[in-house]
Amino acid sequence: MIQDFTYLKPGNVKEALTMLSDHVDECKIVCGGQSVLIPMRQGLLVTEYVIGIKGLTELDYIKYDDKEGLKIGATTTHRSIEKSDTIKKKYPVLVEMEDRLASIQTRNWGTIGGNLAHADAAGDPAPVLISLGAKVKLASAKGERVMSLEEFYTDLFETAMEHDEMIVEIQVPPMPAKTGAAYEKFNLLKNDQGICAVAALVTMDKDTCKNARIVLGNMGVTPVSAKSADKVLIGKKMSDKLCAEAGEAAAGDSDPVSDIHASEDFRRHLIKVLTKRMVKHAWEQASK
Amino acid sequence: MTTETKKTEAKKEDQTLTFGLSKSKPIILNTHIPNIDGIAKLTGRATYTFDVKMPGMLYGKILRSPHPHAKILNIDASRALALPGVKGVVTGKDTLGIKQGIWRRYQDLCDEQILTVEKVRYIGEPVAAVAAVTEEIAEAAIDLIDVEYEVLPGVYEPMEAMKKDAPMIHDGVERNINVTRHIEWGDCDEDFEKADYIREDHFFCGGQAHMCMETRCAVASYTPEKRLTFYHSNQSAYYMQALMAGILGMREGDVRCIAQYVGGGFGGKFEMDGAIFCACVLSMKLFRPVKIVYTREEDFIATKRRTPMHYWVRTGVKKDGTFCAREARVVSNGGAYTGMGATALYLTGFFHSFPYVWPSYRYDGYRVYTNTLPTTSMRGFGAPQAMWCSEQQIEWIAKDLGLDPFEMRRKNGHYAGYEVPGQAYIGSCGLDEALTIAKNWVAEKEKKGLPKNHAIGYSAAGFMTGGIFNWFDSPYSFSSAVVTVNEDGTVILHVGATEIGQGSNTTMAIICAETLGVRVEDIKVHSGDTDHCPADLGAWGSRQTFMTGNAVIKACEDAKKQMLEFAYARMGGLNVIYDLDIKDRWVHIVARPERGMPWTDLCKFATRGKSGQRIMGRGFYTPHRKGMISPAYSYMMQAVEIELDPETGHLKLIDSLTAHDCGTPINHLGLIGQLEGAFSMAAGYGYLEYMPFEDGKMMNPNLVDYKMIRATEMPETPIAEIDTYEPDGPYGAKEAGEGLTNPTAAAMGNALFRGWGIQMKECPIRPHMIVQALKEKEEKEKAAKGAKKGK
Amino acid sequence: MAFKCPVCKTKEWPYSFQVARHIFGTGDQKHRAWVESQGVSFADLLVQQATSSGNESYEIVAKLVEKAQDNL
Amino acid sequence: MKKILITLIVNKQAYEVYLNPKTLLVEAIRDHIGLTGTKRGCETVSCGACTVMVNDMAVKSCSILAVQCDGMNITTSEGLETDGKLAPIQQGFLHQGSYQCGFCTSGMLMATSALLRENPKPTKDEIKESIEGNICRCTGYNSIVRAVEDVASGKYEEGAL
Repeated sequence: MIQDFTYLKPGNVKEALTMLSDHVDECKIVCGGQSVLIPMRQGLLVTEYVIGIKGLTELDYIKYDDKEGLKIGATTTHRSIEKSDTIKKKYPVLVEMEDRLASIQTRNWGTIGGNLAHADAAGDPAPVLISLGAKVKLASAKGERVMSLEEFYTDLFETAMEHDEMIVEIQVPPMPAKTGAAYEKFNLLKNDQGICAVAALVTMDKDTCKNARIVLGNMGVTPVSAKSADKVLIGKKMSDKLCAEAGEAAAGDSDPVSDIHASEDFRRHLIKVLTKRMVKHAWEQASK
Repeated sequence: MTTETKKTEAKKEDQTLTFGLSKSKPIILNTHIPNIDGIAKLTGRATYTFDVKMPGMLYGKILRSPHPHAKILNIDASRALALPGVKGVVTGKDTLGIKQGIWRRYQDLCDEQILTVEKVRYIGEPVAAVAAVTEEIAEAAIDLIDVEYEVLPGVYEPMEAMKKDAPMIHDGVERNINVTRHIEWGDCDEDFEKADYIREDHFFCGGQAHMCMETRCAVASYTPEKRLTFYHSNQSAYYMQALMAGILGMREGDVRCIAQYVGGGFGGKFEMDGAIFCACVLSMKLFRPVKIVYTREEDFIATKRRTPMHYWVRTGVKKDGTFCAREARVVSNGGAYTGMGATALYLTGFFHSFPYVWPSYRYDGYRVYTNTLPTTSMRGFGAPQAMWCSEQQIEWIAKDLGLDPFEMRRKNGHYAGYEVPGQAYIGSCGLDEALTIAKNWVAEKEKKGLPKNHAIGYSAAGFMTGGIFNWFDSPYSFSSAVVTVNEDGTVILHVGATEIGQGSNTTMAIICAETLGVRVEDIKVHSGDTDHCPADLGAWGSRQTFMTGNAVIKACEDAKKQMLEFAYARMGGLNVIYDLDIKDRWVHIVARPERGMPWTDLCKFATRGKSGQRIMGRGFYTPHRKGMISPAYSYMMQAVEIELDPETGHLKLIDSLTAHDCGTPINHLGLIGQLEGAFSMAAGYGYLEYMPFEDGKMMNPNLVDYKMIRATEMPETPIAEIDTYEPDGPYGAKEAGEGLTNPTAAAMGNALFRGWGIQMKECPIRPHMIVQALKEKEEKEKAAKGAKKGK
Repeated sequence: MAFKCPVCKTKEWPYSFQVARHIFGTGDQKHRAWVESQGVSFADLLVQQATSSGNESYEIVAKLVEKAQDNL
Repeated sequence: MKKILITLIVNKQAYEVYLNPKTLLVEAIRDHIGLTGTKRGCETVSCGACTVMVNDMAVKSCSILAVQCDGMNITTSEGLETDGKLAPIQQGFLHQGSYQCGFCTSGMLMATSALLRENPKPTKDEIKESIEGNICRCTGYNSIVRAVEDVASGKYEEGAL
């Protein structure tokens, strides 16, 4: 049973931030709320106030320009991202990822801001966005700041947000030329959460890997940046063998748990295979 | 067509004589008839137990044991009772403490108190129940009940539980051996001698949750007249009425069970459950209606499940593939209580011999108590486990002997007229055609060439059509029906069969319309209410179409005969009354169909002629002299095409073919639904529905972690119906509800064997097992090569 | 010669082995008690039969049945 | 905790409900408004039995707060038929036998209705995708897919029962 709370419905972002600072440690921001209601129902999460920002249309936007890149408002739903032609054209990997993020019902109501703030290690968007070098804009009554999504995650369900802050925008830099990005998760039900996942971004210079960014999902308490996998690739001539090496390295960087779905070792095995494949996939796209 | 079916065709003639009043061709059977309860279900009008509200209704919640094995020293509910809104708390002490069980004929198998008195035997067992004005208050009150336990050592695996020093879960049950079953015919020792080839394998089959969409729920109302009425989501209103009367010390007639719309059963809802028992006990104490709805988690951890089994199989065959003998030993994890476990243990042993002729066969089954969730019947009733082991081993044997697996199966297959020694008589059998259809499907696919990493596997199976053994010890006939004809030609049919979604009401309406000679829309069917419907064992073991169907036919013939007497009197000039028939509301002379009268006219004459009584027909059916198990058996082949990612062990179903012999179909739409549904459940058992326990605790009691087939995982399911004629069935029909849960897991295992040469001995088949098996195979082959080089 | 069940007395089979099967198959208190009275544990024999291949348990009981025939 | 008065427009009928803000949409629909066609099968947003349409979008009503839907248009399975005539999707389900126990049915109806509103000619995969979040333990899904295909093919546009 969910514990009682008082519901606050701000009319705009400014109001929301004031409410947030008024009730700092006794309130919880709920956007779509689909993730957060589950721990609340289990009594794992109890709060005095709920600030419902689902209705904040001023944060429901998708903007793009070639210099600034992509800007997505926090209350934009997964479904809008999935359906956005701009994103489909500029960041197809985001659409592919969203397409397998839970059910359509969930994507219809759930928001990108809520998903990122929930900081579930098995979340799909984070690894992809980190591999794309995304940043989050955080706002509080005191002001705004921007931080890389990578630093944003500190621990399981923990973020670097201050208690009076909320995500207002996700910023994704423009895709460099000759760059490919790919995302794959392993599961048995198509749209189920991943037992493990990997996002790969590869920038090519002729047949050499100019830049690479491998990020693993559900292979640690936060999204794992597989830096040594990146090292394996950067500056090298691309080859299937190199992709496999990157896989080995990624497995080394990861720190997975054992659960009923897969043992620690099997997760490592899977991530080797997935990384190998996604690096290759990204490489092929980059070379198009 | 095979000789068997020719034989059965021949039977068809005399068959129509026994149903003498419906001589001309059936016109309604096996036509496209949407379910008669469809509109109610599609418009939100259908009221499930989950939806029932009564005036002054209270909400109940159940306090459950956190320990797998513990003595209850003391329960103090004072803090809970002090909570405003709480109306009452009950514990085992408020009950008669009767140990109940559905195997009423055998006292020592009645071992479950539901609200336990002195001891808890699994995590989640009900310890106390609260009733309050809101569900929320009830839930809060649960946490305020203080229970003092003396925790006892627990045991969770049957092999452990049988050890000398294992804790005793039920007093006096040595080594925790709950039930043993032994089946034997022929002389195995002698026939193994005759075998050219003998193979031995160990298998393990996991459990499975019924996962009915409607969790266990109940609304009970006890009134000062000392009468109890309850709405309950169950598969057999009569069982629940009888069990409840027994455990509460009431007369059956004072207990009324209503189960009109039921959100799924699958074998998990015909035993007493905590929801209904606690609701009744609370209502009797408080004289208020009480509603209890299980959460999904409760439904997982505190109901019952499919029985996990350890199988040891030894099979002897001749070089040419003729089966000589089979010996099987099963140790099953019974969990904390018996439930339907005794039946499951017998049936797994019996169906492990299916669908083949074994000169000699020996089965020893052991069901062992453990401190885990009790196990019981579930769609397939022990047969899916039996087939998982049998059908894979047979595939391996065929390979070892270099024989065609289809032909080896055919060579040893059952046939109409075969008698399973001392066990069963096979009245009709479409196995031979099923083999041919499946073989052609596979051949065609493989001729076209399968895409990379695709493979095909298949498995045979058979199943029963309802049970014969009266373990419930019911004085009533197994099935009965009452049909009432109104003067305006409308018909009311009362059956005890329970509609749980399988379409039984529709099937009964079809049979009734066909037999009486009216239309389906003329008929109202009443079922699932013990006050108004005749007793019937209910929906389990694929029995209703067959047994209740036969009862409906008899009831309709009774009514029809009474009606035709009046038609005979009016139309006269006939030799015998059997010269008359009714089809599609037209009463006519069979030889001169154009001569006759409208059904509605006859209804008026007949009613007046009966000095105003409404015409009523009654029918009963109980199988007699039909062996030990069932009056009829269905046969089938299941083929599946899978895609495997050998690197990750990711398995996906791509295509399938079902060849199924269910006798002569009655409810076409219902039949397709049963087969497709059984397939999805069986496929889930094969590779998804993993149900792990740690120290007696289920590790995934929610739908996030318990995986099931979803639309995106479901392949096409083309169905080839093989219409045999079951002499004892209603219009030749037999089982269709469960059989197809049996072969699919084995078919998937066989696909992995045929495609990649790996032998899966544990189900569900999970990705790491496949990767592991492939690795081991590779290493073996390397080693072999190495050895060769060495020479 | 035919072998009688030392408990049911009336029932008989051509082989002592079949009587043993009957005893295990019935497995009720009376039959258990008889086996115990012969100085072996019924449960032990069951477990052995369940967990090992071969039919040693049945053979043991069969021998006991044979011994018991004279005083039936 | 302060109770809140909100308006839910369910099946074109406005209902004023005064409720505890933690009330889930499914509870508001079933317990406060009394439309029990919408079911619940889990507590983890997994089964889809509670699917309704909010502003023509399929959502799981057990996963959202009623207060979040203040003033919004909600459609449940009770809202599909008009003057006793089944909507095409209901007719499709009826004739394909796309339901058995019927407990997942209203969720399936709403998920597929939303699909057809957005995409009147869906592919088989799109249909499967649209009900991927809905569990049906009885039918094995294929009959549901066939029903949606029938409707998309226009089979029931004129169709009465």
